[in-house]
Parts: sequence; structure tokens; C-alpha cells
Amino acid sequence: MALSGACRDLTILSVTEAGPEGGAHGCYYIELANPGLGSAVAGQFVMVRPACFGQDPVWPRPFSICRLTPEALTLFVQTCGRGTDVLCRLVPGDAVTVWGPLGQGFSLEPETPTLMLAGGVGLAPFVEYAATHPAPANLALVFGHRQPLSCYPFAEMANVVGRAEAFQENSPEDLPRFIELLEAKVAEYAGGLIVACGPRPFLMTVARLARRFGARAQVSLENRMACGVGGCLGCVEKNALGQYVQTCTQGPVFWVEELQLSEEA
Amino acid sequence: MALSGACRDLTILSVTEAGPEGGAHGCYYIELANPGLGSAVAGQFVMVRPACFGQDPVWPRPFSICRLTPEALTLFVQTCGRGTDVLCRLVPGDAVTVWGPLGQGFSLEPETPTLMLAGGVGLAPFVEYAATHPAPANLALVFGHRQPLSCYPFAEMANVVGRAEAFQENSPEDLPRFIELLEAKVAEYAGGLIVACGPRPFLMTVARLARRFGARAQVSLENRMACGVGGCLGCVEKNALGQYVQTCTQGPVFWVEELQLSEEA
Amino acid sequence: MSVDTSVRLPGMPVKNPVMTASGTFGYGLEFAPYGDLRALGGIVVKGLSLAPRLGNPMPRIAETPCGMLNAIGLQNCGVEKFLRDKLPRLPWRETPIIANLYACDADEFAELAGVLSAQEGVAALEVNISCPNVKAGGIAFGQDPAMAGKLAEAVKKRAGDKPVWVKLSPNVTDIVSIARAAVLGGADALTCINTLTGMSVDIRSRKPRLANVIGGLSGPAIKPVALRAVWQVCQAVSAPVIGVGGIASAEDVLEFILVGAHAVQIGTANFMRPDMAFRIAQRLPELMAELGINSLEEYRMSLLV
Amino acid sequence: MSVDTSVRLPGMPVKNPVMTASGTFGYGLEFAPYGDLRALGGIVVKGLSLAPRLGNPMPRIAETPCGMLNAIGLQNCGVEKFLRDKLPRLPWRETPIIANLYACDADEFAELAGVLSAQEGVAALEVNISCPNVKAGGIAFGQDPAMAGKLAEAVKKRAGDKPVWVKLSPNVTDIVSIARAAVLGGADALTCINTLTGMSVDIRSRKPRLANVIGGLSGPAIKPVALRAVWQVCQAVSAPVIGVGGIASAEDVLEFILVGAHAVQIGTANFMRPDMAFRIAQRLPELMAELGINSLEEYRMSLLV
Ligand SMILES: Cc1cc2nc3c(=O)[nH]c(=O)nc-3n(C[C@H](O)[C@H](O)[C@H](O)COP(=O)(O)OP(=O)(O)OC[C@H]3O[C@@H](n4cnc5c(N)ncnc54)[C@H](O)[C@@H]3O)c2cc1C
Ligand SMILES: Cc1cc2nc3c(=O)[nH]c(=O)nc-3n(C[C@H](O)[C@H](O)[C@H](O)COP(=O)(O)OP(=O)(O)OC[C@H]3O[C@@H](n4cnc5c(N)ncnc54)[C@H](O)[C@@H]3O)c2cc1C
Ligand SMILES: Cc1cc2nc3c(=O)[nH]c(=O)nc-3n(C[C@H](O)[C@H](O)[C@H](O)COP(=O)(O)O)c2cc1C
Ligand SMILES: Cc1cc2nc3c(=O)[nH]c(=O)nc-3n(C[C@H](O)[C@H](O)[C@H](O)COP(=O)(O)O)c2cc1C
Ligand code: FES
Ligand code: FES
Repeated sequence: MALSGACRDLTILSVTEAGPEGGAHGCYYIELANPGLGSAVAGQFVMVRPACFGQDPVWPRPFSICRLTPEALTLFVQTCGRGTDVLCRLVPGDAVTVWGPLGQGFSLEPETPTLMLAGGVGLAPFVEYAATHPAPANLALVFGHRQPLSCYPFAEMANVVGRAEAFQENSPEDLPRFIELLEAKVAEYAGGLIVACGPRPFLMTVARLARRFGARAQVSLENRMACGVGGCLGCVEKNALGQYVQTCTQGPVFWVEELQLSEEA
Repeated sequence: MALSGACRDLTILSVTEAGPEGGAHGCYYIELANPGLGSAVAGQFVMVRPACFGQDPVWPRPFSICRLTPEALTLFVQTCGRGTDVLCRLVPGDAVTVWGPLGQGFSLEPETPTLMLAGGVGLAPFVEYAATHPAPANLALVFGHRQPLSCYPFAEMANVVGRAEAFQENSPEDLPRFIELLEAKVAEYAGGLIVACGPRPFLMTVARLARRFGARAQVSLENRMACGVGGCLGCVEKNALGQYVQTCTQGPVFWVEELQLSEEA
Repeated sequence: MSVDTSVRLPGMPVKNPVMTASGTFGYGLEFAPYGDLRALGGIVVKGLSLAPRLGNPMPRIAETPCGMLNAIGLQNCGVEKFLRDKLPRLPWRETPIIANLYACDADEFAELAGVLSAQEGVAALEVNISCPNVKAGGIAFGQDPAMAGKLAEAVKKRAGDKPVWVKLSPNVTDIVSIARAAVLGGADALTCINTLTGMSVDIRSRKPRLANVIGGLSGPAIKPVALRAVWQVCQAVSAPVIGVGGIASAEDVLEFILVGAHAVQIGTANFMRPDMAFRIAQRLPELMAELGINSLEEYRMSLLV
Repeated sequence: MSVDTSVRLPGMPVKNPVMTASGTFGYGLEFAPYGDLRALGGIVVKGLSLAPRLGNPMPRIAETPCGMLNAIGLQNCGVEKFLRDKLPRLPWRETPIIANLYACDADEFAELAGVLSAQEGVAALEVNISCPNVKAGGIAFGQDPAMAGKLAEAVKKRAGDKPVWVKLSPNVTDIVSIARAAVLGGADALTCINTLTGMSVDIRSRKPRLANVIGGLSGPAIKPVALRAVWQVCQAVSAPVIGVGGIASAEDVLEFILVGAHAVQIGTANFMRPDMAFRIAQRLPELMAELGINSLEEYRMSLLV
């Protein structure tokens, strides 16, 4: 754990919409100036509270660290509700309180062939993962997405990692083909390391495949969080022993065999 | 009554801080584009709800019409809490819902020597009053204020009206002298028309003096309002018969003899 | 897709479930400039008493997080003036006008019901047994099952063919027991909920923000409490329930219908913007179409538990 | 101006009235990175039971307007593990650590009180008679004066020299009768209030947002209800009251003290930002100085009514 020791009042450096001009894809890069959060492990997250939240909504919002440097913390955010809408409408200079890095990030094994499986906005933590990996040639990326590819930081990553493949799901019929692709990839990396982030059904598929092929795999959960620091017991997931563990402190990244992943979260 | 018939979704044209550079005086001009509210009687008000209020605060906020033209509705706003803070931080293009003109404005008697008594932000409706008065030479203004004079639209008004005097209250000791000034003025205009807007204690002084000198006087109340349209019965004031009347529909401007003004509101 | 927003309430055709809540929509007329009153599913007017009532001293309202407190104290023009000056100007042939009754004891309630039930323009009687703002009686009716039952009975006897709705208070240990008693007493429908008792103070002046000290809390803040109450009551009684409490969008309307409400009332949200109820009534069928809901009767109480 | 933030609570010196509420501050340690635990007036830890409890299934929390619902279901590590692994790491010599007790019946409560009262590091016992999230027993204690009184008595008997606080539920018709009964039973102080029962649903999936269907509403939304409860209880009993419900600023703290509370607890606001309680504790004396309040003892219950 690398808690910074305080909530930081940061200011917005930039909010940039990603993707083809004129489209309303809801994908944004948010840069915060001089984060002062120390260093992070990819897969860790921050809690974010814009000043304009006031008392409603009450909860801050969790976001993966997409990129952290001493100069800027970058988040990659997809709007999907009130909080993200507000966040993506902020302008440079606006005040945002941030705390973190929080939770447990992904394992990073420089020598191990590593497969990154990302679904949609789940690509965010892998930007940091690739950027901090000492041997990115050992990394492969399979990325499933719905919005146009240019909405996501895919091209930048493809330049850095050994292999990168994107699969666009345009209709429900594409899903079985995507799962086939995942299956082949998980089989291929059964002896390596698999790290995954994306919607819950996606992670459940990854977990199932990893179990099937005996692969070492980690998934990053996005459970509802109120506090993000282990204080509310709202974000729990059932572990292999049938006990509820906090995903904010013991996760969000777990080895698949640590958990009993179920439909609900 | 000149209800427009609908709530209008307007956009902010400009938000300009008034007063000496660098000071934090909290006085702003807010311009809204193409109001489409028809015409107003000075002293009428609008209800204002910035989109970013969301569900908190629940109430819109009432503001006097400071100036209304087909191109722009101008409000003169002093920050004093959450809602006005938010309003004065809006930027051009932001969405604000507005309805009005609401309530009863000031009497306007072109030929009658008319004394405008304004306290602080209570100067707002008199900008419209002077601008729409056919014979502004018949108007006199006495303006009491705490912030530097350049925070208020005083200079512009002084150019237009027959006479204008400002009195800055720097300390509580100044109050008796201000009341003396008011007394002299009310006495002078006892045969004319007096119109007043400002903090409640100020209006109570005006009402007392008007009664004493038998002057015809109107005061504009700023009672707490939830709806602004006569629907909640929250904004009432006791009338001369001891009944509660809505200040949003039967006011905010009343003849002083219509009311039993008390400390509370 | 064309959807069916109509709902069945006892003795009353209702074209859509979006009504307005008593005390938050004046006598209806105040809101006519902001929309077509005939587009609403119903209008519940400000609480009426036999004689006009002055109401409580000022201040009567205070803002709270996502809500507000009120202690209006049932100020109203009295039933006579309402029938003479207000009702005739309301579009009662197209939109059910529901009278909200307030009185200090069962006899007075019955008398008021007698007067109102004789009016063609009144579609139903909503009995406010739960107003926390009136010292004499007021809340006691709504907090005791036996009294609630007796009151429902007394009103029902004098209501003729008008449906009687009993409006429940959330300020009770067991709202279901009150609901059951009201239905046994003869209530044709239940309105859930009135305001929660609350308070607000000013740390500078050291005074309560309401002259009455205590007031009723309403607005989005109380929506979870209202939803819970509606759900519990719908599980327990078969009489239709009209849901009210914090509703401020078409989505909120569907939440109440999902847990079992037949109709809803928009209250404090009318203050957020005066066209709110009209907007919600207009948006509802669009939202239903988006969600593939053909009819509200089918959607109602379909919560998966 | 130097102001006096200390307050007197039975058997406990308290340097300032800003405590943290059970279930919203973990075991305290989770928040240590965000402030100095010794700066707080007290820490009430997550509800403890004799045996560890698994808690309710997911999802357990949902956001609501200016508030949230929870149905954690008293998940906790059990009293033994708390005493072994958590308490020794807390700064109990500098800041009172209050254990929050949960059990299914009076005997279990008494046994738990026996274990906890033997601990030097425990400053007081707060008895949760009001948790709405546990089906067995749970809320019944908190809704019936007789049971509340008996429970207070049972705990007090085994509490040795530790003060016993009874935490009241707002989900009752008459909170004052429960308060009186608890004090008669032996409660040294009362904590007001626990969460309101509420519900939230998803109109798309048609499912409740909490697996438990019903949960407890907390946060700024309920502040007016909490303030009213504290005021009513303070008018009726002389035992000290610890106010809780929606407090999110130093101004809010003064509101509760103004209506009569001796101390307060910060709950849901700790989730808004994890340094919230620390910030409030730090801001309070500044605010007092601004308002010319020399001591809280003097300000307490000075509401002008
Ligand atoms: C550890 C972690 C890392 C995350 N990283 C990213 C990221 O890098 N980029 C990104 O765009 N999003 C990320 N998310 C998801 C992001 O937190 C949610 O999209 C956001 O909180 C939704 O807020 P809202 O107010 O816009 O939506 P709401 O209006 O609150 O809800 C809209 C929908 O989002 C769901 N939701 C609400 N809150 C959460 C929550 N805390 N976690 C998950 N789902 C939620 C709701 O159930 C609902 O279906 C992450 C979540 C977690 C837990
Ligand atoms: C008819 C009318 C015309 C007005 N015209 C102007 C104007 O031209 N310019 C201007 O700056 N202000 C005007 N006001 C006052 C303005 O509405 C309030 O300052 C504003 O609503 C305060 O909102 P807030 O959220 O900033 O303050 P809050 O945080 O809500 O409260 C701060 C303080 O302001 C008081 N207050 C809150 N709401 C109101 C209200 N509706 N009316 C009066 N006082 C209130 C509170 O009691 C508190 O003391 C007018 C008010 C009325 C009723
Ligand atoms: C200002 C105001 C006045 C009210 N007056 C009445 C009334 O006269 N009779 C009544 O039964 N309910 C009255 N209510 C309660 C509302 O009808 C409604 O039950 C309550 O406000 C909860 O709904 P809401 O949260 O949508 O406002 C009043 C509410 C408010 C806010
Ligand atoms: C997530 C959560 C867990 C809680 N757990 C407990 C508990 O274990 N015991 C208890 O007495 N109260 C518990 N409470 C209630 C709080 O202590 C407090 O009484 C309530 O939330 C109201 O205060 P607030 O609005 O400041 O949160 C819990 C509240 C929340 C939000
Ligand atoms: S979010 Fe609160 S414990 Fe994890
Ligand atoms: S503000 Fe609602 S009646 Fe005047």
C-alpha cells in the first residue's frame, strides 16, 4: 500500500474529448496538475471529488490511474452518469480533491510474457502498466471496444507494447467471436501472466477461461464504492473462503482464484 | 401580471465582476442571452435555476430584473450563499432556466417627483426603473452601501436621474446618520412617490418614516421563496388585515400601508 | 411504439399517473401559465378546511440538503371560497381534481367530506391525517391505527360516491398497520407519504429557521423513505397506492410504479421549476417506449425480489 | 480568542465534540493516513458482535439524493479479533474509543458488554438497538420502549464502570418514549440517530439496488430529521445526547450543539472525503471564534424558542 497520507486539492489542467470530431462518444482525458501523489502501481486508483459536487452526490468517484507523473495525473473517463458528466464538463482551473493511490495494483513481472485484456474504459490502467513496464515488448494487448477505436488510448499503447489487437463489438452477435478470441489468447498465455480490466461480464469470462486453462490471471473489479479507503464495507466481493473482502483495499486487482466471482456486485 | 407562459432555457452571455480590481466584493452582473420574456415592470423579478443546481439546492433563486431588453436579461447579483456563489461562477454558454417576469413591480408616475431609496443590492430594480421611466429627471436616488461604490451600477444611474446621492456605511456608527439622511429625504418627498428596495431593516425604516410623514411609499420585499409563482405559501407577509399574502404574486412590491411589517420574514 | 400510460384508480379514469401533491401546486391555477393542466393525471389541491385558516407565522420554509422544510400550517381560503372561486376555473372535466381535506376532529372531517362530495367537479377526497404542522390533533390521527380507521370510516360515510384516499404519515413505527386500518375503515386508496418531521436552525441568530420550530421535510432527500413506505404498503394491502415523496423525474415515477404504486404525485419538485409536473407527464411515455414498457399496469409491482 | 471545545460526557474527558460514527470509519485505522486520530473527540468503531459476522450479500450500498442507503448487515471481525488486532493499534489513551455493540438478544448484548467493559482501551459502550439491516431482532429493540429499557438495563449491569450509550432509531412514532425508557433502564447517554429505513430500485433491471431490498438512509439528506430528534430528546431527558445524522461541516456540528447535543458523530460525510472528521475538528474552534462562542457548554441548548 502506498497511501499518500492526505487528500490533495488539485486543479484541472485540461479536459479533452477523445475520438472522432463531432461524435458524442463520452470518452475524455482529464489531466490534474502537480498531483503530488508519489508513485503508483498500475491498477491502483484514486478517489476524485470535484468541488462542485457539493453535498450531492455524496460519494466521490473512483478512477484508475491512467498515467501518473510528477507533473500530471491523467484519468481516462467515460461518462455514464451524473458524476462522470460533471467531471467531464470541468474546465482548466477547476478544483478537484483527490486521494490515492489506493488499493492493490497489477503484478508486474518484467520477464513473463504478459497478456493485457481490456474492455472499453478498462484500458485505462494498462496505459500506466505499459508505461512503467521495464520490458514492454513482453506485453500483448487484446482490447474489446464499442466506440470508435480513436476514442481510446489504443494507438499510443500499440506503439509501445509487443503486440496489440483491437476487436470492435458492433452488435450482440459479435460477442461469441470476441469470446473465441479471448479463449485463444488465454490458452496462449496460460504459462504467462494475464491481467484484465473491464466490465464485470468480461471479467467473469476471463476468470472462467483462466480457470479452464490453468492460467495465472488477475482481474480488476469496479464495484460500487462509497469511501474507497476500507471504511464502509460497501464494496466487498466474496473471496474463495466465502468471506467478504473490500475491493478498495484488498483489490481492486485480485488473482482470479482468490475470488468467487458472481453476477452481482 | 405579465407571465410569459413558460420556463425558458437560457444561456449565459457573460458574468462580470463589478468593483475595484482584485477586491472580493462579490458583486456581479450576469447577462442571459435572448431572454424572450416579453416586457417587464421594474420591480418584477425572475426565478433562476442554473442547470448545475441538479437536485441540490432544490429551490431556484429569485432576482430582480436589473435590465431587460430583447437581447439580454441582466441581473445584478451579490453572492451571499451557495446558490449565488454557483451562479456567479457560471461561464458563457452555461445553461440557466428562467421564468418570469413575476410579481408586481413598482408604480411609475412620470410626472410625480419620485424618490428611489436603495440599500446595497436593492439598487438592482432601479436600473430598470430609471431606464424605463419616461422622465428620469423627476427621479432622485439615495443609495446606501457597504462595498465600494464602483461595485454597484450607481454611476450609470447618476448619469440618468435628476439627483443621486450615495452614502457608504463603513461602521455601525454611520447608521444613525444614514437614517437622518433618509428622514430628510422622505420628508422632502412626502408629497411625491417613494419606492424602496433593500434589506428588511432598511425597508422597515422607510416604512416607519413614510407613515410618519404621510408619504406614499412602496417597498420591495425579499422574503424566502420556494416557488415564486404562488404555489407554496412560503413567502407570505402579513397584510394590514392580518392575513398572509404571497409576496411572490401580490408583491414583492407593496404600498407600505398594505402591510404590517415585522422583524421576521 | 405507442404506450399506455393510463391507470385504474377507484371511480376515476386516469389518463396518466402524474398528479400533483397537495400544498405544492396551489389551487392548480397558479401553474396554468407553465403547462396545460389537462395534461396532468390529476391535481390535488392545497389542503382545505371548513373555515379559512390563517396558517403559521413566518418564516415558514427552509431549504435543506436536497429538500426543504415547511410549516405552512394549512393556510387556506376555506372550502366555500374554493368551491366558488377556484374549482369552476379548473379543467375538472378533463383532469380529476382531488380535494385534500384537513380538519381538527372526525366530525369536522365528515362535515367537510359532506360538502365536497356533493360537487361534480371533485373527483376524490384525499384525507390528510398526517399533517405535522398543526398542533391541535394534526398528527395524532395519522399515528394511531384505531384513529386512522375511525377517521376513514367517518369520511367514507359522508363521501357519497366519491373515492376516499387516506394520506399516510411516515412518522410512525409501522406504516403498514395504519394503512391496514385505513383500508378497513373504508379508504378506497392510500396516498404515501406526507412529510417527515424535521428541523433546521441558524447557528448565528440561534433561532430555528421555522417560526414553528418543527416542520415537514420533503423533496428528493426523502425519496428512499417514500419508496420504502409505498413498497411495504403495497405488499400488505390491495387498495391502490398513490406514491409521493421526492419525485422529480419520469424515472422516479417508474420507480414508484415498479414497487407497486398506481399513480404518483409531484410535490416539492414543482418548486424546482413550475413546469416540472408537465414535463414529467410528457416525458413518461417517451421513457416507457425507451425501456420497452407497453403499459403501466403491466410494469406495476414487477420488482424482482 | 481561544475557545473551549471540551465537553463533559459521563466518565470520559472529551477534548472536542467531534467523534466518528459507527460503521463509517472502519476500525479507525483505515483513516489514520488522512489525519491524526488523536485530534478527534472520539472514535466509535464498526458494530461488533460476539462472533464474526459475514454481513449481507452484494450490492450493499446505493447512492440517493444527498445521501446513501446501506445494508452492510453488521459485517464485522468479531469482538475477539477486534480486541487482539485493532484496539491495541488505536490511540486509546489520547482519544476515547467507543465500542458499538450489536447482538441478537439481551443475553448476547450483556455478554458482549461483559467482554468489552473489561478493556482498558474501551472508553464507553454504544448499544446499537436500531440497526434495520438485521432481520433477527434488529430493529424491534429500538422500536419498543419496554424492550429498549430492558436492554439498557442488561448492558448496564455488565458494563462495570464503562458508560453505556444507547443508540436510538428514528423509525418510530415517538422517539422520546424510547429515549426515556433507555435512560430509566440505565443508559448514561443517548446517541441520536441511526439510519432511516429506505429503499432504491433500478427501473431498467427491475431490481432493488440493495440485495437486502431495504436499507438505512444516511447523509446530509437526513440532517433535519436528526436535528429534530436530538432537540426533542434533549427537551425530554437530562442524559447527554450525542447527535448524529448528516453532519458534514463545523456549522452542522454547532447546529446539533445548539439544539442540545453534548457531542456529535460524523458518519457518511467521512465517505465524502476521508479527512472530513479531521477537518471538522480543526475548523470548529476557528468557527467558534468567528461567532464569538467561548465554550460549547455555554452555547449548548441556547436555541431561542
Ligand atoms: C477501482 C475503480 C476504477 C475505475 N476506473 C475507471 C476509469 O479509469 N475510467 C472510468 O471511466 N471509470 C472507471 N471506474 C468506474 C467509475 O468509477 C464509474 O463509472 C463512476 O463512478 C460512475 O459515476 P457516475 O456518477 O457517472 O454514474 P452514476 O450515476 O453513479 O451511475 C451510473 C452507472 O454506473 C454505476 N456506478 C456508479 N458508481 C460506480 C462505482 N463507484 N463503481 C462502478 N460503477 C459505478 C452505477 O451502478 C450505474 O449503473 C472505476 C471504478 C472503480 C471501482
Ligand atoms: C423578489 C426578490 C428579488 C431579489 N433580487 C435580488 C437581486 O436583484 N440581486 C441579488 O443579489 N439578490 C436578490 N434577491 C435575494 C436573492 O434571491 C438571495 O440572495 C439568494 O436567493 C440567496 O441564495 P444563496 O443560495 O446564495 O443563499 P443561501 O445559502 O440560500 O442563503 C444565504 C442567506 O440568504 C438568505 N436567503 C436565501 N434565500 C433567499 C431568498 N429567496 N430571498 C431572500 N433571502 C434569501 C438566507 O436566509 C441566508 O441568510 C432577491 C430576492 C427576492 C425575493
Ligand atoms: C409547502 C408544502 C405544503 C404542503 N401542504 C400540504 C397539505 O396542505 N396537505 C397535504 O396533505 N400535504 C401537504 N404537503 C405534503 C405534500 O403533499 C407531499 O406529501 C410531501 O411534500 C412529500 O412529497 P414531495 O417530497 O414530492 O414534496 C405539503 C408539502 C409542502 C412542501
Ligand atoms: C455504511 C454504514 C454502516 C453503518 N454501520 C453501523 C453500525 O455498525 N452500527 C451502528 O450503530 N450504526 C451504523 N451506521 C449508522 C451510522 O453510525 C449513523 O448513525 C448514520 O449513518 C447516520 O449518520 P450520518 O448521516 O452522518 O451517516 C452505519 C452507517 C453507514 C452509512
Ligand atoms: S469503498 Fe468503502 S470499504 Fe471499500
Ligand atoms: S414563493 Fe411560493 S407562494 Fe410565494
